[in-house]
Amino acid sequence: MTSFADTAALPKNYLNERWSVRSWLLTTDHKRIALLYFASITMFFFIGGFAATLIRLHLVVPSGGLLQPDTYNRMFTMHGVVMVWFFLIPSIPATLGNFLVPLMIGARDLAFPRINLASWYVFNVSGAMVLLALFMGGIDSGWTFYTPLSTTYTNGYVTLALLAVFINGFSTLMTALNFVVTVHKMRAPGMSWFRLPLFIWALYATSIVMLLATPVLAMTVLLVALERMAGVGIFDPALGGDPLLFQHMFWFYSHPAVYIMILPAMGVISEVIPCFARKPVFGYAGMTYALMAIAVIGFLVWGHHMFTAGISVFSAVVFSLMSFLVAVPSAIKVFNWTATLHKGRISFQAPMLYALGFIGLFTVGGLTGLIVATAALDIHLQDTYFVIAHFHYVMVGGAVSAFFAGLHYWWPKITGRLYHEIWAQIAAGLMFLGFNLTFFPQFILGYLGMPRRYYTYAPEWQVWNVLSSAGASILAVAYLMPLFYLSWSLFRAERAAPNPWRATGLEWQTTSPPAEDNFSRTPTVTEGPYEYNSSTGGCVAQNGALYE
Amino acid sequence: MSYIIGWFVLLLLLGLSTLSAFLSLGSVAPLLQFAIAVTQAGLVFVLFMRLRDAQALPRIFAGIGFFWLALLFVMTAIDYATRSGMPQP
Amino acid sequence: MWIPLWPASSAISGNVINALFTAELVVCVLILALVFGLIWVFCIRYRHSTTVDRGHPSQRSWVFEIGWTSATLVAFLVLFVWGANAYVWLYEPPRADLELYVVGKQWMWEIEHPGGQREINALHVPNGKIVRLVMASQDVIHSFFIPAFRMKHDVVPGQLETMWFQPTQTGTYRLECTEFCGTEHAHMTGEVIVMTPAAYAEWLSNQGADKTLAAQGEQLFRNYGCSGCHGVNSTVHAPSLVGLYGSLVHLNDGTTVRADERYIRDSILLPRSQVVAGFAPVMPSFSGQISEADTLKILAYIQSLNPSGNAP
Amino acid sequence: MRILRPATQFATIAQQGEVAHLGIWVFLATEIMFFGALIFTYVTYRHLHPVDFAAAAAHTELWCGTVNAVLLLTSSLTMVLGIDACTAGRRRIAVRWLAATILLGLGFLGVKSYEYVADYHEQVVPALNFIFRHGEHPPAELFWVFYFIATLLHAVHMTIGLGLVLYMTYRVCRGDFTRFYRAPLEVVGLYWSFVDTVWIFLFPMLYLNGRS
Repeated sequence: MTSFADTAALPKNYLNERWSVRSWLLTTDHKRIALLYFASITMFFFIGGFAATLIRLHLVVPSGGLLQPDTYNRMFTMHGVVMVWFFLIPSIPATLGNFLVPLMIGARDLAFPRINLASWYVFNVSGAMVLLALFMGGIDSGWTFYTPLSTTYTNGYVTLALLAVFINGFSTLMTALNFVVTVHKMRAPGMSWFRLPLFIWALYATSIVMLLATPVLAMTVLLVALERMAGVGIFDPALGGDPLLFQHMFWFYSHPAVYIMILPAMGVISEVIPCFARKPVFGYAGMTYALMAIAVIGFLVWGHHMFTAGISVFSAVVFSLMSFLVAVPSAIKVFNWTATLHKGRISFQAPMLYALGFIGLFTVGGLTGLIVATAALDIHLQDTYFVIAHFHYVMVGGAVSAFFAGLHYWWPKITGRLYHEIWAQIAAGLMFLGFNLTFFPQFILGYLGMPRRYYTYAPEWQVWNVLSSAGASILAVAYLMPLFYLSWSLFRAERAAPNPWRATGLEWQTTSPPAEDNFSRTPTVTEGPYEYNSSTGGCVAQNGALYE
Repeated sequence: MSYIIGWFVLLLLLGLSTLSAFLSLGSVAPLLQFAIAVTQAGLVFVLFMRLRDAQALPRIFAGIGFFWLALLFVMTAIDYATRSGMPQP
Repeated sequence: MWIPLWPASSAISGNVINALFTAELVVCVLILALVFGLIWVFCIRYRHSTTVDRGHPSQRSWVFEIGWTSATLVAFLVLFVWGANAYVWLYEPPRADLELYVVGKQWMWEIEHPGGQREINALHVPNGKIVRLVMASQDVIHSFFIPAFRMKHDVVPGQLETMWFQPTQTGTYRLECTEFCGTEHAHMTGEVIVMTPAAYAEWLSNQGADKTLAAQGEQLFRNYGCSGCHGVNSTVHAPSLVGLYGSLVHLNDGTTVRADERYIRDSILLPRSQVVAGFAPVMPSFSGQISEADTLKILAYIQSLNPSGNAP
Repeated sequence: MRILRPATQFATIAQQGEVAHLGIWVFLATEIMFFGALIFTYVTYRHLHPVDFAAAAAHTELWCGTVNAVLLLTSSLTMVLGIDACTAGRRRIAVRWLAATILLGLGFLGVKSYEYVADYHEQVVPALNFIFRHGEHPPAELFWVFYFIATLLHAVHMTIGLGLVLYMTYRVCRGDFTRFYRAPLEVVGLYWSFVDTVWIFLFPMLYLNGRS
């Protein structure tokens, strides 16, 4: 790949081309839409995080000193709804994905730029609805909206929240549709499927999952909303309806949703690790097969959320088997990342620290996933803090760590500025520590039998809860830090060269930040995505300051 | 011309399906009607929606939805078909 | 200060789960140690400033990949088989020594003993006996969880659920609802008191119950008008209920079902969904007209009509 | 004739057409899942309550459903004939076929409205005036809930489709499409035929049960 590097005088780029508010709100540039999405999901991340902080503060004492029971229930519901649909699902795809998909495949934009913009507006409409529900008094059905609690027995603004989730689905679908068509039809000359960066593969697999799962969720929440609004009993046992049918439909979406969160994260890690180890990713083809296998088998495992719910013993065994099978490709990915480090030339800037943290936390999350996938053990662990800890290790330790890894890795490309390395490393370390302190005690609490969604608990469990809350306060500080040092870097930091990490990949061959139409001429691709060489020097540098 | 023939076959199948509802076929009737519906839908997809002359990609995406829908049906049917709450003697 | 790390196990199911959990924990720790160990070693040995030999990184990645794919697959399948076996054993109830009825409602557990004794948020059981619970919910989904027994089952409105356990140690254990069921979900807790059989018998006799559950059910059977058609002297063409419980029933769509608690309950509430072969679907629906507690009592009565006197 | 230029993100007009084509098929895959999920709930409940569903379905207006099926199948034909005429450059004929499509679609909605009024008088509308007939059990209401959700969602799709066909007719009149580029028209045609397919599946589910 050739490099056309010189950017001495700051040329026109997507940020400084136009300045008006209108040029942002009506933009069809995928890069600007990515930034708009950044703003939206950052807000939702801190709203959801605020609810989590209140929950952990409340649980410092067994009797629950801080919140009323009703308020507590509304807080964990809000935490779940906001974090799942308004942060985690769009997090990496709608921000980093939006920004990078055209850049990485050498296209000028996504296939449907206006649909992409519409996606952001739809997302914000649904977000506003959820916030409205929050401010009018909240929702207390749990983010899972289990019937008949959600349809008949709660008083919160469940209908509004359901409709918000319904509308939110459209924004997901529009993003996914764009990615699928763009990856299929708009790759630069020479960019064959097996020259695609793994991040693109991951987003492609994610988009497929989004496209096929989200409509089922849309129909499910629509049925629940109708049942609640019109009083017609769709899942009401009195009319012969079956609450378990709701659970089947809900988890047909919501389990693959976990893969919507973690597959893009795997993609980010597959970019960061080769770059900072200066080695091609180990087993590239295997990594792509593993991604697609996770996307497909991930649809066959949803029943493991229902092992104790009254599904047939036989089907539980089938779902358990599938759940074990889906763990195999995940294990392959962990081993391949580890093998990539072998004989590398590893440096430990912030993105790499986040990536290594991801491997560790995701491995713990994945292995405890095996424990809860074991049908017999799930009888004991279902709906306890063990499950909470497990999925936070995957979603927060995994997906959020990867989000920060990607954010720091591509920050120079996105903003044209370098972030402050020392602060970033401190934040990465604090996040890792705080995370483990928060969630590891919850594994123990879970096996002890502490159920989730309890605002009060047995006094003998206090030690672990206090540890967990202490960890949460560290975590809160660690999450606030990037807000400050990254914002600061926007105005004060050194300008970034086009390729500060000396990374491969098309996105590094254009200017930082990229021009409005990405490339001055359409690039031609002649080699695979990770042509690093660890034996001939070429260590990672930041703005020319070589680490040697 | 093939469109007209296709349309004629579609109407014929519709009539057949409607007729089957009035015969005492028992539990065969819904299956027969479903088979007819699948045939009709296939005709519409292949003929009117031009999957016949389409490239591979649209064909794959036309099939993918039905395939995933089958996953939803089959995996749930496994549950409903084998539920029982009683110790087997 | 005493810090709890590992909960006591006081039932056979608890021991089964403990063994399986320990085994999986060991496997997990081994894999973790492998991955973390390799990462540490690589990160230190191949950090950017060292000058170790980096030549000839292995090209034959697929050999390794197939290796660890099959290794994990085999390990996972072993765990799966063990877990699935245990699950089937835990969730297929054996012949019970004692059957109790549980109704969950916002926000309490109501437990009925066969002799008519009734308790709220407490469950007295004799030690060493196989206890089977037949559970129903009056409103939303609850989940009946006894951590010390490692046993749990959701209680879904609209269907009867069953679960069983065999305590091995006398004592008092926590009872919890683990499926979020509304505002006071956290207070839907109680105690399981495992007593020696003698103490249990004494406890039962001190509860002052005047009528057994089946007798109460018989009363309701008349009050709701069931006996008009299903009674012994009825002239209406309705299936006889004597000996029904546990038998095989042929339905008019050609299938056969076992007349378990769930079937009998469904037939009371939505009788047309499963019609007995040879009978017209004329029974009215009792859906929404009869409480779960009453349904369970009628169920107890119908069970008592078995000549042999117990479940198959 | 206007000169066609691809949108900025595309290299050629052919690529733009292919992208539109793939886009609509991907979208239709999501629609299959959306309606499929509804049909899935229906099938499950019908399996659980066969007698009640059959009894309730016997009260639907069979002739309405059948006439509508004929109208829709025919409209799929006229749509595709319109696209073919447009491809051949016969603009006036294309507009006529598209107009026929719109009329058939309106006919469908007309029959459907008539049917809804009849349903209202029969007192089978859940949440409005539903009453159980003699001997009917609760799952009967479940059937009618599905009947209304499915037909209303389908009608919403029909209405959107009618708007799109109308807009396409206008664009054909304006001369937007040529032998080389008529992707929007084809996209709308695919959508229209898909909505037709949905009815093909709804028809036996809602109208043909419980007739024998």
